[in-house]
Amino acid sequence: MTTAITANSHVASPAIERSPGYWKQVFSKLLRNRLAVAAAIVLLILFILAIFAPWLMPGDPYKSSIMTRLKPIGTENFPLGSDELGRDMLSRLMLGGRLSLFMGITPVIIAFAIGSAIGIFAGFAGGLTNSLIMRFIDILYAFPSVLLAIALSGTLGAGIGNSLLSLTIVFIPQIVRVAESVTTQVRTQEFVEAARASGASSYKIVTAQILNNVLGPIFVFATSLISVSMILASGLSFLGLGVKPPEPEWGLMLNTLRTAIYVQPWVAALPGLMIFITSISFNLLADGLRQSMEIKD
Amino acid sequence: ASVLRIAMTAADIPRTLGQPDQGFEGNRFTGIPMYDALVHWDLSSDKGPTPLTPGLATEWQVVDNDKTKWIFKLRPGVKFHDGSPFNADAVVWNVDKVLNKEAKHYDPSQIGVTASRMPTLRSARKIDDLTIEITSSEPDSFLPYNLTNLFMVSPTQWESKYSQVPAAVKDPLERSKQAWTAFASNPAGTGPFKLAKLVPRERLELEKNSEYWNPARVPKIDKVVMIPMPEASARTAALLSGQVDWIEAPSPDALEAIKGRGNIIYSNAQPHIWPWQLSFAEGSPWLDKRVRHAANLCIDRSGMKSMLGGLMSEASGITSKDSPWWGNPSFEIKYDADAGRKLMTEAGYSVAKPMKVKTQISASGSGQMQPLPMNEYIQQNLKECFIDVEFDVVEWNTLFTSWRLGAKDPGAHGAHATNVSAAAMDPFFAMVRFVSSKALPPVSNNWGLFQSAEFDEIITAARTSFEPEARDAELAKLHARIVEEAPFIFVAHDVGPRAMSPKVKGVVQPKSWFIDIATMSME
Amino acid sequence: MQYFLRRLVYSLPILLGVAFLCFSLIFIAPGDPLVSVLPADASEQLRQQLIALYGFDKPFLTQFWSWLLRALQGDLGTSIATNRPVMPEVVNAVVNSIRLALLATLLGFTAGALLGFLSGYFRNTFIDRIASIVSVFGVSIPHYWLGMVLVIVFSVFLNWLPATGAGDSGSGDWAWDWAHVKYIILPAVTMSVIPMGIVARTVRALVADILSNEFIVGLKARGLSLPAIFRHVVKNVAPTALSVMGLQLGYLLGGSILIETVFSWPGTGFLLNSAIFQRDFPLLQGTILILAVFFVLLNLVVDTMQTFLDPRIQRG
Amino acid sequence: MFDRSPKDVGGPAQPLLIVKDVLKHFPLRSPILGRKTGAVKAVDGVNFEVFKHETLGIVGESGCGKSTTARLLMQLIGQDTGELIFDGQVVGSPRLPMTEFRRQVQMVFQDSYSSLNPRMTIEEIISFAPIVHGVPKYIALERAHYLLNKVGLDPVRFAGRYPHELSGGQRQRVNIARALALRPRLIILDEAVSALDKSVEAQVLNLLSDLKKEFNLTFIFISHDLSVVEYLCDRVMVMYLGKVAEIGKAGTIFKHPAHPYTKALLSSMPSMDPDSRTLEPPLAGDPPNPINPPSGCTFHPRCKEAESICSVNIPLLLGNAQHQVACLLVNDKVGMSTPDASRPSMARAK
Amino acid sequence: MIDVRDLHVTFTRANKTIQAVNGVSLAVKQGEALALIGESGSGKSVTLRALMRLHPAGQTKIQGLIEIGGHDVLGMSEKEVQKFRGKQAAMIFQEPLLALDPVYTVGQQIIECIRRHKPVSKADARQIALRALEAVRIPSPEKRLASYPHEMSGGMRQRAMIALALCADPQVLLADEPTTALDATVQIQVLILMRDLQKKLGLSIIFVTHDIGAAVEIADRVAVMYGGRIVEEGTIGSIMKDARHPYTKALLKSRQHGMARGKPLDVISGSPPDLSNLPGGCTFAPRCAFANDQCQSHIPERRQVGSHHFVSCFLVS
Ligand SMILES: Nc1ncnc2c1ncn2[C@@H]1O[C@H](COP(=O)(O)OP(=O)(O)OP(=O)(O)O)[C@@H](O)[C@H]1O
Ligand SMILES: Nc1ncnc2c1ncn2[C@@H]1O[C@H](COP(=O)(O)OP(=O)(O)OP(=O)(O)O)[C@@H](O)[C@H]1O
Ligand SMILES: [Mg+2]
Ligand SMILES: [Mg+2]
Repeated sequence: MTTAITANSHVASPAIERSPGYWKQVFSKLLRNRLAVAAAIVLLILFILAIFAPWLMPGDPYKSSIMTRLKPIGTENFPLGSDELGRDMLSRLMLGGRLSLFMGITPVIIAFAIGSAIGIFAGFAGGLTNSLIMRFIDILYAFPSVLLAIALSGTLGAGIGNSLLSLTIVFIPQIVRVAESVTTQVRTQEFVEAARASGASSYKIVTAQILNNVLGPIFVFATSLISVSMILASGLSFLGLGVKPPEPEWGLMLNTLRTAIYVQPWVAALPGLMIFITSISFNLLADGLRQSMEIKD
Repeated sequence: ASVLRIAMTAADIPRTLGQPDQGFEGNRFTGIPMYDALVHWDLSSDKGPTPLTPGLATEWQVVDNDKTKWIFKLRPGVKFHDGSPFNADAVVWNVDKVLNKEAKHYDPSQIGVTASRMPTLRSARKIDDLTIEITSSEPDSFLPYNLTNLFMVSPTQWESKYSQVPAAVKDPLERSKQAWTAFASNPAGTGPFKLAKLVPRERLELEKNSEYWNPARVPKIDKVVMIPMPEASARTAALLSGQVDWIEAPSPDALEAIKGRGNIIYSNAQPHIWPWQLSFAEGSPWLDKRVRHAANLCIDRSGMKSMLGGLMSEASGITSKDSPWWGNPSFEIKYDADAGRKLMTEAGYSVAKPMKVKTQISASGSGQMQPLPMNEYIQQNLKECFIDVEFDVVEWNTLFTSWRLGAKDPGAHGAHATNVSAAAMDPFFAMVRFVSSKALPPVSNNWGLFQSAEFDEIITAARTSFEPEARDAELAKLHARIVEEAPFIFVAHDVGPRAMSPKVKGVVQPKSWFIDIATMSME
Repeated sequence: MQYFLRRLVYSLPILLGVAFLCFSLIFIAPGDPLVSVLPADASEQLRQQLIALYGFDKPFLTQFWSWLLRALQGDLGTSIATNRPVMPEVVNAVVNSIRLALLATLLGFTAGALLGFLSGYFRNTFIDRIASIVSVFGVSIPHYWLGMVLVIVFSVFLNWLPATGAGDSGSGDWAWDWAHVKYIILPAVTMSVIPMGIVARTVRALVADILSNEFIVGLKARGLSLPAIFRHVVKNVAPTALSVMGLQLGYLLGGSILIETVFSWPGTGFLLNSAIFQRDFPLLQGTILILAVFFVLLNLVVDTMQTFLDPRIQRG
Repeated sequence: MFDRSPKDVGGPAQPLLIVKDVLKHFPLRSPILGRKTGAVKAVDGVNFEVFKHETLGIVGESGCGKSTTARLLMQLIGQDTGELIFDGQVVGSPRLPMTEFRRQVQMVFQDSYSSLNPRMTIEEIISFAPIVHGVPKYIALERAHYLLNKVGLDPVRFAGRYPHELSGGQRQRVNIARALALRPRLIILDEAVSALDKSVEAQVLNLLSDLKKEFNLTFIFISHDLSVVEYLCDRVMVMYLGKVAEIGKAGTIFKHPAHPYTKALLSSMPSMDPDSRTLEPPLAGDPPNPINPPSGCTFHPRCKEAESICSVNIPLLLGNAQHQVACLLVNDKVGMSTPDASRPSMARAK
Repeated sequence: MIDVRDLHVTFTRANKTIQAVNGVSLAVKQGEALALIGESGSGKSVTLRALMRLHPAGQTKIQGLIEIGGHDVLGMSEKEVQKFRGKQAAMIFQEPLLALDPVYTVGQQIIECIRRHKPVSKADARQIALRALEAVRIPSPEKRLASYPHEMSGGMRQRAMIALALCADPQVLLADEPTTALDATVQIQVLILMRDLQKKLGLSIIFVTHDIGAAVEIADRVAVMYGGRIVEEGTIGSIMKDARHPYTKALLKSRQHGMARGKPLDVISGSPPDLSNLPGGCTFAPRCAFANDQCQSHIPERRQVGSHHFVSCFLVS
């Protein structure tokens, strides 16, 4: 280049004004969504209660006593009543939250990691590779999700590990599909062409240009799956395919309390209510996130 | 027309081809109503232990010089539902269906539920039209009890099904299988009820057999509908919403609500034991007798009883103390957790070093009472005595099947105990099959592989005593030893709770596992 | 129709894959598949005989192939637990399930579309809030729990509707009369909650999207009345909304196991439940296969319908 | 790094880029089994040269293959046949590997919005390419700020912003800055100003002229706005349905167009004089379908001067270095006499 | 035919008020074509839509007087407005693909519109639709009636759009950049078509455009908008030859005629006004090279500077 440039001529310029990043904006918009914030707070409380359950629990969630069977809500020492074996409901619900939340969230996280990797790869590769991957995914997708989850854990046998495995398998194709379609969409945008025109390798293009555009939508989709996952995981336990007794888990508690519904309908309804509250909170949060991500850009 | 609708605890209709599955609930609902055996239980009274009574055989006797042979006189003039006569040929045919592998109608799918209930039965031979000779593998005074479980189906009906199997099916095994399938949906027995309609998994409709041979048991109810409803809460809801007239095993928590609607709860002590059957396989922690005693001492049975709304009786052995087989054991089964913990400490366990065991249980099932809460309750109790229990929850049929396969079978999933509740009405079912070395799996239900020469001797003595008093004395000795050796955790006896609408009349709930629908009526 | 057939050909590999997966289930399952048939005193000879009968001695692919061939002829084998042929049972269950799922879908679709239209049309207003919250309820509620609650209220306390089953005399002679319909109401309402939520959300987004299109301004500029514009919106929304509904029908058909268990509805879910717990693999494979095939075909129909309804999709 | 400017290899007489027989057909596949059912003849055998330091304009109706040509020149898509010779070296040969070629040719896209990654700040966008090519990050950022300044955006205010916070004109400046970041010799501007308001367009055009002078650039300027092309370009190439219809000095093309299509195109420009409005449309109908183009001269169905031979023979692009035309009537009926629509035209510049 | 006085349009959105149109007055006679030009965001489309009350009622405030064909548009009830739209005044849009319902055929949409405004049978409506397509010179109109918008080319679609707008014989046609999205060769065809139709039907047209070239082809008069106000208005001839407002002059200069090769183009510095925070005086003052104090603080009155030539600028004498 003929024009000599003094390298420092512009570096000296004062601090560059920086716009808040995309995620910061999303976050601040999310904070203004009252429903989403409320849902987030509820979830936070649930998480705290669940994680610190061993220290926060008022009673022993495993200690049964015939004298205290099926006490109503508000009984002394049993703020939320007691279950069919006289165990403290509050403690069991708190401890049960651990497993329920764990079983609801873990499959989505694993499926998110695996599914978006596959989906982004397929979307970016395009062509035959894409076709092969997506046709295979179509096969898994041909099973309604609940059916697949139940069939898999039914076949593998009851247990937490098997439930997690089958739920993960159920969610992977769904996430792959979303990831693939977003990636395909982004891939055909001109800024990707521009990046290619600059001679960047595929790896560089994916990591630097595509990921930051596709992870958001995939993430939102995954968030909305958590609620499905919660309901499904509890459903598996409810059927006797998930957590085994006496471990407290909301779905399982709901199942074992089914017959108590004639004696203490409110107590028996509690585990279901907990599943409901958690899943609706996740849904509201996911909705809020989706809305917040619709930042006009 | 009067209709009686029953909600069963089974998940499916018990098989209708003669030898029902689904445990004794199968016998109760598709065995006894539709079929007759050579020997029957007398279910007409709710007082005292249920005795045997002649069924399709009018009398029987062991052959004096060869105690492995019995002569049975058959009831004349009995007809199957298809109109064909019941006779000695039919009995031989019915014995062959489960014992003669050469017979064309031999059905492997039925022997599983049959062989274990009559392990000594070997063959039947026709003497004349109304007399047969039955051979057992060894002298066995319990045989008449066992024969209550062999239901007679019509060979003619089966043959006609067989001939209708499409010619395209060549394989004889496959032809026989298809014939049995066809027979199951259109069977013929001699019982007080005939099958009217079968919707698999949904409902079984029986209609009355007005030509039944026993006038006392000619049904007064025109139609009986049986609906499988494994969920206790579903059964309760069905009764409360008037969908059925009778539910088996109502959930204890719902008893007040059920009674509150004017329904009646029937219960009566049953010859039944709800135990944990312990494994004596290599490596089982239960091999130590102190531990077995400790576990028996740690169960708070009265607490459990109140948990079940009173619908159980506390077990102090396999039989109750008023039974002729009680025998005054020296080890008393009661709740004494301190004594239990002491034994555990002696055996080397403590809070810090608990004993870990795995127990195979079911979530529901015929006679299983309320398996989940009861087992969780036991789990709690045992935890106090340094025993950590892990459950392997399997479906009832699976549990039942693996019960025959023994503790070492892969089907046991490595469990150290199994929780199959059992009818205990005859000596074989009550005791022998659990502790005899001849009953080791896969022959019968000595799941825990318990073996003792002493026990085998007592058993042989009992088996070969064809005089009732002498036999009972031997059996009492056996029972006392069983309690002392404690191959079980003895927990509860079922009281067979069932709830019925007040419209069902003439209900007699005997001290039995079974109940006679034929003598009931509907208002 | 030609399009449908061509798509059908395209789906064959997927169907093959589906069948393969269904068949493989038995091999990922731990334990002996014969466990529930082998009698306690089975001799080794009988065991061999049964193994040969079930074909478990042949190589995996051979087994799969002969299973597939028989399945294509409508023979899904015999249930291990009940010895009954699988096919009629599955067909019967599918019919029952379709009945329930169809009604639930219709209920859910009607309610969901209504809610969706309301909230899409009155976007960001009070009505939208309410309708959206109702639809979030729909997708968040554990339906098996809702089913239990409904049974308590309507069967046990009010005694209005039966709690379980599919008719006074079973599902075999189903008719759309009150004697039967009263059995289907509770399960259908419970089940309809899922498609209701999903349809409401889809329709809301669609309606809002359509309303923000410039052609709506165009329609207004042509002087069309509100109902006429509404008709345009409906026709634009319909292809997607109907395809969502079709997919939901498929999901409900296969995913109704929890609800069918709660209500003892003799459908596929109920069947699957017993198949799973009895480890009855022929039944399990057969049921899943039929459901998955049904789902694939339903997808096809939905796609075809959508291409038919939406002129923008090329029917090439 | 700043001084590693690509050297001029061939000298001033060597065209910077020679496009030889480049052809690109997009296959149309049936959605079912991916069978090929036809092809879009987007670029159907084009030949032209781009001289050093000139601005070559490419004009033509929508869908005539302008963008496809640009993407081919940029090697974003590979041609089916033909080759590119950049400063005397075959593109993709060992002497001019693809990465090196890409460094010397850059592109500015029409849609200023979708050509900027919405999740990256302006400085990240501009410094991306240099960093890819191994420039240390801080130097790349410095250079990005320098270039922002060059395109008239204050780096202090704009470097840290995101694309959606900029106006269309500003975004297009960023695009230009990004294209400059690798110090290319050739910049392809595909409708780079079409989406802008007239007043903003003027600003960007001025900027382009300045930058061209300052950085010794060569431009390929694609547009359908003839007046802008006339203002900016030294030479103009007219495309019709994937082929070159006419190419020559801007003055010649605008003052003495030879091809009937060029004439029609020029007279389609609004007159700008209320007293002499256009009375007759110079050209009837829409451009035909590139999937199934007309036989012979693809323009003949819309051509007012067409003769019978035009529907049979494919015209060759003929003429002198200053001016070439592909018209049978102009070139005394010299053409390919065996028209075969599926075969690439063998038209070739002399 | 069209009489607009002191039109103000204000949008309220998320606590922000956007004053998109600030006192526009316009008059268009029968058979006259007025071109509305100005840069992006100057309020052209908003003005046009306000004439038909097409803005969402909730977030929009329209003040002033709008009279079209003798009807007081702002005073009508919702029902009356619906009758009025399409019948009295019709509108065509920039991107016909977006402005036509994609799932109805062109024929269905035209027939629907005809039957909305005329009591005719379906078959008759079809005939009318056919004639309308013929009138806009669509080849094989019979076939086109059954086509969906996406099956037609851009030029064809815009013709169909015009046919649709004219199907109920309105007197007034409001066109919002109808040729911007078209190729030059097609644009000129459409412009000529519109001009012919206007002559034939005696339409009053307001033609919004960026492109002065297009305005020259079609308009009798030109109104130049800036920042929601009309800054200059006159016959096309007087504006082209004798523009007075600094903005109009700059606009024309940055245009083709001023483009001499090799010379830098004149540009208007600065950026368009922020409509949610308008300057106190002339909206163009911040970008105007000649602005004085008065320009910054007062809004210039509209003044006549020639026959049919009005300017709003303090600097024009
Ligand atoms: N990836 C592709 N696959 C299939 N067809 C394509 C592809 N890219 C372009 N085409 C087709 O090739 C033809 C030429 O397209 P191109 O974008 O080069 O035209 P253009 O001259 O740039 O038009 P415009 O002025 O509208 O931008 C068009 O018919 C287009 O539809
Ligand atoms: N519904 C609305 N709500 C809020 N602001 C609006 C709305 N419609 C238009 N505006 C704003 O009003 C201003 C004028 O817009 P208008 O569409 O009239 O401009 P225009 O002159 O037509 O521009 P263009 O040439 O780009 O079409 C713009 O700043 C726009 O953002
Ligand atoms: Mg292009
Ligand atoms: Mg506009």
